[in-house]
Amino acid sequence: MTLADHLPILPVIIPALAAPVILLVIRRRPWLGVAAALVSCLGLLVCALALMARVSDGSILAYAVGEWPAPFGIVLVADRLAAMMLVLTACLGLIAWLHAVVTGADRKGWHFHALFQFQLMGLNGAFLTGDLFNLFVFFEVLLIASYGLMLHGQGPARLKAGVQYVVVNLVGSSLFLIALGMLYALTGTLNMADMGLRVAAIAPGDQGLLRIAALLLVSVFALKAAVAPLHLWLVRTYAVSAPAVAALFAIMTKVGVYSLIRVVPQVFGDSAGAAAWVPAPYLLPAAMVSAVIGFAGVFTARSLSEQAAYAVIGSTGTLLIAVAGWSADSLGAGLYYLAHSTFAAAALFLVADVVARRRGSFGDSASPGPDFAGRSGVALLFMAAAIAATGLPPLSGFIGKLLILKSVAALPDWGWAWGVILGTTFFGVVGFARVGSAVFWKSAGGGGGGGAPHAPVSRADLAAPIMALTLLAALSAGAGWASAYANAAAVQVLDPAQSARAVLTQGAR
Amino acid sequence: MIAYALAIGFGMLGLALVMNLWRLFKGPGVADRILALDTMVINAIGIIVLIGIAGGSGISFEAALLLAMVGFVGTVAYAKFCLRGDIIE
Amino acid sequence: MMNRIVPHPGLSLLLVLMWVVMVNDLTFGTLFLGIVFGLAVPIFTAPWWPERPAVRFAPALGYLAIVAWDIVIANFHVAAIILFKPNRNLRPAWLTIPLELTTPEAITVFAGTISLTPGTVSVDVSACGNYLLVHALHAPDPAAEVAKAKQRYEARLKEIFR
Amino acid sequence: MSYEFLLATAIGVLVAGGIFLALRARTFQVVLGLTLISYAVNLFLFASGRLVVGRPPIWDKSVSAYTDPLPQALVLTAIVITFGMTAFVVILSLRSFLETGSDHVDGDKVPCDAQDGLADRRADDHEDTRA
Amino acid sequence: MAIALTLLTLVALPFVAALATALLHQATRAVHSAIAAAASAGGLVLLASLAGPVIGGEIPFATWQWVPSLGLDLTLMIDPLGLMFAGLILGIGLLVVIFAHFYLDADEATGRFFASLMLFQGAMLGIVIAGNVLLLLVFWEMTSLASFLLIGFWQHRAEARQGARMALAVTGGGGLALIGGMVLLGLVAGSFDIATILARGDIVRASPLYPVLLGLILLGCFTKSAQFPFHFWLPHAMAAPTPVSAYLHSATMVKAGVFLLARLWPVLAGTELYTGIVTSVGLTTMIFGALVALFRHDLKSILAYSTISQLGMLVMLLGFSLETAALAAALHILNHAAFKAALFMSAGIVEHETGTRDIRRLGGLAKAMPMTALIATLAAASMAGLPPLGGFISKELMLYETPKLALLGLPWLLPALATLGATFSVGYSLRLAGHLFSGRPREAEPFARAHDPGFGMWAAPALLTVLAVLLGLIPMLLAGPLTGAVTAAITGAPAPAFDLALWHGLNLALILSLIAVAGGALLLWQHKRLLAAWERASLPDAKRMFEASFAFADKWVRKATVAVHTPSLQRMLLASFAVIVLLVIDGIQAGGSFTGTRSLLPASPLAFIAWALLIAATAAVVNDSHNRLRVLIYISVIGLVVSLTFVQFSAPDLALTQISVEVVTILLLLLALNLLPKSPPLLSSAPRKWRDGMLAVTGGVLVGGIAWAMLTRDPGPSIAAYHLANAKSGGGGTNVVNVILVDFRAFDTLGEIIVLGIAGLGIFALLDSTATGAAGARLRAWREDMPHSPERHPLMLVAASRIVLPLTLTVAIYLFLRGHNQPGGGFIAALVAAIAFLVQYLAAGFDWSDRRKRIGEHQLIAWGVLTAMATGLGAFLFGSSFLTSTFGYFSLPLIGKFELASAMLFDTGVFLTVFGAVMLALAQLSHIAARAARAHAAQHSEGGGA
Amino acid sequence: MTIGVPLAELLVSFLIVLGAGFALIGSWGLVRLPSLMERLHGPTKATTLGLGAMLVGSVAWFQLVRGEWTTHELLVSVFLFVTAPISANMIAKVHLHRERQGEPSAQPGPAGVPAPPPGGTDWATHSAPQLGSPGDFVGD
Ligand code: NA
Ligand code: NA
Repeated sequence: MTLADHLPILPVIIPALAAPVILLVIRRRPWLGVAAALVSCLGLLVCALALMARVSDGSILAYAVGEWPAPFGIVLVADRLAAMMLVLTACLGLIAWLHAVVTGADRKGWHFHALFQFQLMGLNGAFLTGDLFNLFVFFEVLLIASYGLMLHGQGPARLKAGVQYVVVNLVGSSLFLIALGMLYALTGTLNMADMGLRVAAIAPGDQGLLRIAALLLVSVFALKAAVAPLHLWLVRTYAVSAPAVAALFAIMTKVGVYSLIRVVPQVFGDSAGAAAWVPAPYLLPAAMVSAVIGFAGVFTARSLSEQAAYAVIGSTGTLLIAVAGWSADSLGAGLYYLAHSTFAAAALFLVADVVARRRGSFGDSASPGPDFAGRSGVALLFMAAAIAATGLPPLSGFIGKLLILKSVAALPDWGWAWGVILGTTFFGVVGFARVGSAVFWKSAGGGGGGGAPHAPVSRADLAAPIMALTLLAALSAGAGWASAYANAAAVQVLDPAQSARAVLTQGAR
Repeated sequence: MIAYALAIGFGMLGLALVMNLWRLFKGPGVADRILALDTMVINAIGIIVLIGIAGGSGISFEAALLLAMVGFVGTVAYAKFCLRGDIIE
Repeated sequence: MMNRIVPHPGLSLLLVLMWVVMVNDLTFGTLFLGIVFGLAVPIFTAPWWPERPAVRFAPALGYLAIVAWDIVIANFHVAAIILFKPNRNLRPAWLTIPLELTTPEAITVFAGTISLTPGTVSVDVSACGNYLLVHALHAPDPAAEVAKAKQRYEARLKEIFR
Repeated sequence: MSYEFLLATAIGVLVAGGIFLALRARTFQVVLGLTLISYAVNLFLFASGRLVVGRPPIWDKSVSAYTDPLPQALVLTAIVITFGMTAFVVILSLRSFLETGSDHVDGDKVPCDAQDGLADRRADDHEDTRA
Repeated sequence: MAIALTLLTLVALPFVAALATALLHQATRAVHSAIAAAASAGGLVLLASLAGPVIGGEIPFATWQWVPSLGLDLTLMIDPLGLMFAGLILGIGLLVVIFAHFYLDADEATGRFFASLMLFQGAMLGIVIAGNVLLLLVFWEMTSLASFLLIGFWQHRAEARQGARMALAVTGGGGLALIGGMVLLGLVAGSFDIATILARGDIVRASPLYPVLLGLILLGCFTKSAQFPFHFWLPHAMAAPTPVSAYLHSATMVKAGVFLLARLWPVLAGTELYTGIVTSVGLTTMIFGALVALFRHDLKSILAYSTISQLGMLVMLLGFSLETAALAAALHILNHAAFKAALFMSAGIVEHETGTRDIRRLGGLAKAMPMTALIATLAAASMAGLPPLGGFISKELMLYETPKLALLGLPWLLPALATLGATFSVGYSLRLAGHLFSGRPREAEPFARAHDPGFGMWAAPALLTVLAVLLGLIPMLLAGPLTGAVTAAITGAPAPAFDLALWHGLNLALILSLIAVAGGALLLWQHKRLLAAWERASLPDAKRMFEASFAFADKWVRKATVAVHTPSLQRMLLASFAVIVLLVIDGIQAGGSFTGTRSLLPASPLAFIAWALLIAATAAVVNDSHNRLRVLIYISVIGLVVSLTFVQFSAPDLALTQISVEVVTILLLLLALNLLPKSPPLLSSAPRKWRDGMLAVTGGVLVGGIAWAMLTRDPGPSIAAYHLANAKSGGGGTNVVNVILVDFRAFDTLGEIIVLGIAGLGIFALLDSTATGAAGARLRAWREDMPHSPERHPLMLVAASRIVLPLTLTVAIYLFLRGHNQPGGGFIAALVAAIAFLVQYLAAGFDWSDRRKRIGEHQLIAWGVLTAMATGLGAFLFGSSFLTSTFGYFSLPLIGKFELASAMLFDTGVFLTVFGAVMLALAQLSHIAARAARAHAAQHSEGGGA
Repeated sequence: MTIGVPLAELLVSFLIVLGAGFALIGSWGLVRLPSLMERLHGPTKATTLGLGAMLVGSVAWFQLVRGEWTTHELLVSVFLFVTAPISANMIAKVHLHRERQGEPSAQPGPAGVPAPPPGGTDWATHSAPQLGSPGDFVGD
């Protein structure tokens, strides 16, 4: 095997090596730790892009860890969808990391860089694995790392929110295990592709159990994705996290969505009897409620970060409206929107931080504050981020929403879906306009009302949000390629037989 | 014959466990409860030993050994907590 | 030098023995590994046992035999008390044993022996370390109990820990 | 009465107790609830291999039947992970209490605070006494 | 290719200019306006190069793929309709730029202004030359955004911010409806290409979705074109600088709706539904706007309502679905653009020179500023529809069309109402011009300042007025070919024969026109009385209603959002548990059997006792959850029973793990408990307890039932058979569980130890900061809650711990080494080793014990992960995949045969990480308590000394 | 040494019943004895021999009945012998401490309250070990 053959596992290995190395060097030579983190982030990006290039022809790479044949060992599966998620993670990781370093957030507590690398490792592992229990393990890796990151820098708000975040996720993990136990008891396998084949043979007497297991598993993913009414944990958690961390967390809810997209067609597809397309009756209503709740939150939020947190819920809802169609078109639209909404949410959190850092005690609250240097520029960034988050042209959110609208038109409930998507966009427009005009316009000349003088802030912190927005612009300009890729990924995901062939033959090498 | 002995042994240990539980709930002092738990662990070790004999394998020996160690640590920790609050000073 | 390599010879011996017993077979390989760990582990843990109590092995073996015998006998004794003696006939008592032993290890072994043997439990040491508080389950004559403990165990321990 | 029945009911009772405690207002109770739930979950996962007596998955030439080893490996992993998570949540609760002066799950102040070992005294009070 | 490049350049120029002005925002006003003017002029030149062929019937067209899967292509095309609009956008845009250069102060943020203006121009241009529906939408929404920036340009003014937000809300919101309508249109027509769609009008109109898409599209058009009842944003958009108003409300923003109606005419028009809605909305708006304009006093407000009215007229004309009406509309678009832009600029001049826009304060300005008066009066006359101006011709055409449609079945109604609207128009136009320029000055101050501005400022409106005049004098020459071509483009059919002239003989239209003029004069004569009546009527204020409804929505949505999202863990968990329970109940309904067919194992009495122990202990935990020490003891009982369960059911490794994890957990909880408050718990209310209890019991019954169902079924074929068969031969170990952990599924284990390592690091990070801040203060104020024994290190415990450490470590080594073949392994060994050291900490204290260790826990974790990783990576060297294991049997003299497996190295990594993490967590936790105690002691002694 | 299987079984059976019997007696003592100090005697002693007998029974069973040479069970006893006195000591200390604090749940038993040691000092539980005394040997 050459190094290229190891490509599917490198996104896990690189951060898993970087983290302990950072741990060892960072006390003595902090710069070396930072350098190691940078090398890892860049390496991940290169690997992810290389992987994407490898799989963009439609091939599916199966990597049997330990050379144990599938389904007996653990197989990593790199297909278009996985590669896409890896690229997203790598880009987002680089941006969030850069912001943390530039703003000094990484020095507010212990082990930021190690936790960050472990977080990336968990994410990448979750996106790559073809094994359900291994997915659980990587969920836990990314969760525990996220606990650490979320609490990084601490303070009462984070600690309070942290307790809730951790406890809710512990309950989620318990559910995951119960579902796993049932699925193993019923199918005798843990490999997703294999399980997808075995569910077809489940006896009629076991159908109830199968459906329960499937529903439990799906609800775990829904909890991670913050789908209403399982979304209650998200707002406080994201709003209080360090902005760089919150930006990275933009991908965290997507892990839940990804798992749903990965597992449902593969395991609970047409042949799954009572568990066939198991989230079907619930996903669309829940997604619509999430979208409404999220953008209603955006509409009334009282601070930029709160707004960003609600936007995450809303965009996940929108995305799941597309996913709920389970057609190649709608899933493709959803995947494109997924990529978009990840960067859009990150951009919002980062811009909120840029604002907060300049307004002293006024923070990012939606109230008039002191004027600050470079306000127009920051306002422009905010506007761009808000445009992206609401889905207005010319940024990719608009294209994503058009794709979703077009694709869900085939659903029986398309009218509701359209109403929700367009209506929530309206909420978003109004909400962002109001907050933006309060923060950036009302302060102008109005003399912020006795805001404490604040030290000038280096403009270097604009880099990360600009990077995020640039990616959004690229996603818009390259929407043709991106949406074609997303569609191809969707087609591939919806063809579990192809994946099963690849995993169970190639992985069995 | 051993089967009968084992049945009697299991029965006695089971009864012992019930008595321990009674003391555990009854107290009255916290020392009584710690003592009851400590005794329960000892009886559990007995059960493991008998399971080993019954199953004809020494596979559960480590469990017994570990339980012996761990029961001690637990008892000491509980006691230290009652004495000092801070179990590691 | 020897102290550095074998900080606690008795401990090393115990560990070798323990290894062989634990691994449950007596081949040369086992013994070899046992000796390796019997030497290595005490070196590794030496910082946590800075004292170097000198122990004489020959008297120790005799002591172990006596204690083992006492434990067996006394267990029946205590069992009888638990089973047959009503609470009202029970004569529990506190014994204060003046200590001649001075090292903590020796005091501990003494107190441990008392706890392991029938009807007595070592409860506490005085703040200055020269008295041992013992509780006896049934001691109509406390002074006799004290004397018995001192001559049967403490005297021998003084020989062992010198 | 079968072992299966005993195990299933025990799991049910642990889950019920766990849910009830997890819904309480104080962090320690919630931690207890999670602990109960994780016992139940570990047993549940273990039960996915069904119950087998006296056939441990230690390979031997002379033995032909074993219990299913895979759930055991999964439970082992789950126990370890649960332990890490429990440790984290315990310390997080403690840390949150130390920071906010409240062990309410939402970090809200509770009136009984002052009676506790940790009095809710403000830092500047302390500075005064030292000066 | 040249055409494509031209089109692309045409649409790109304004955006480039916007970017340039934004980047050069620190340059001078002259630079900014020069860039903008150059872009507009350049665009005009390009457009002019295309004008001839377009009017001649060519349609320059270019397309690039953008998002093929969506059907969104970058298609640009210029037909006569687009040409006319593009000309207006660029031409009036150029004039507005020139005007703005003089209008704006040099110290204003002209960079931002022109950037926004150019952005707007580009978006507008995009709308009119887009050849793809979706592309049109992109530009459409961009105009809303750009106008938001323009209207809110004077950010410090509240009315500017409100006006901007309102415009965005209404036009942006309408735009969303339009998105829906247009996507639907594309889907129905089967293409998003405008040319294709236009050819498929029959299909669209026959579709059952036609009413829906029509409604949505009209919503978009009406909001953008300020049709009643969505008109209210427009007057408030007057908070913008006047050049912006001139631009937005003459030729661009509001005309976008009209443009789209015209653009989609062949597809949408002609049905009864269309005609009914569009005509009546247009008519209503026309009359309503004109009526309100009659009674406004603010110059720009009058113009705003007149715009509303004029747009109503255009919409009404398009609603007729008649080719001749389309012709009238096309001509009036030109006329309106000319006179309205001129009027806005004149208003700007008046405001600029007099400092006020209130016509009640102004009068007789003709003397002070004759040039402005001339320009404005002529433009107003055109607006009034007086001959010989352009407005007259288009109004005549409009009136001529009205009898062709019977409103409510009454053939006379439409002409009558249209005449009424025209009457009002005459009224407000005359009032505007007359009030401003004739008569006496009403107030001295504004008048005293007034004088004509420099040429630069009046040049633009003058040019427009000349245009308005010429459109009346030589309409056929100036606008004939264009209007004809535009009409053809609108209707998609050859234009009807027409003649544009002032005099068409005495016809109904002329009579109606005369009535309107006479009526207008009458209105003016009676204006005072009418105004009094109007003011008494106190019509509802749309803006206030809009704001009130927004405030209302905000208040309640906020309330609901806050109520739902109160950060309450109890609620989060309740929701989660409830959802799960409901889902499980759903799953149960899928059927199947409850109890399986597996033959069950009869339980021994001892098992029953253990079961009872567990249940009793669980009940005690729940019942006694406030008595923390007791609860831990009960938990220990549960752990004990669970361990015994594992022993009984052939899971020795699990038993070992459970036993050792249990004690470490208890130590951890005890450490934490010491610092947690021990006060009585908050008692839940009885209903709440019942609710939670019911949910808990339901959850318990369901999970227990599932467990039962699972346990009573026979397992099918499992992948574990492979593990059992290959553990020894392929993995080199006989403990199959361990081989699974370190070989078959080593990747899981790698993740698992990393979880533990991260937990350790996270805990360290959490606790490291406890000495400072609120936590530090609280710890410093810490006092014992119960009297403690003064003895810190009990003698016997310490002495025993010294021997327990080596003994236990040896056991750990043993468990580690045999793990591959017998119960044990790195994880269990690590826990045992950790317990060994924890006994030291327990007995001899943290400081004493910790001082003696030689390697930090952080390093242990790091080296552990690295060791495990290195084992996995080692396989790369042999060309194998990550974590591929190898093993071999070796023999040495004396020692005999032994096995070495790479999996054992991996297990070493497991050992190091787990040991490091456990020690890190516990040591760190004990440490803060020690610090707290020490701080407490220090404080105590100080207090005693004082 | 070869013993007939029935005799070996008899021995093993005896050891099992003896051990379990001692365990039961110890727990019975825990239930019936009047106060903690007396209860302490039951389990910590009876169970040591109880377990000892069962472990020896296990050794004997593997040795005599199955012919397998095992010793490792004895280690359990070694651990118990080292740790049981410490456990008892610590529990007794808890009782002593609570009793001194006047805790209602820790009443003095029939033997009353222990007298302080001669020499005007107190037991270590009530009074920290003096510097330089054996009780102070930990070092910090
Ligand atoms: Na401590
Ligand atoms: Na400590």
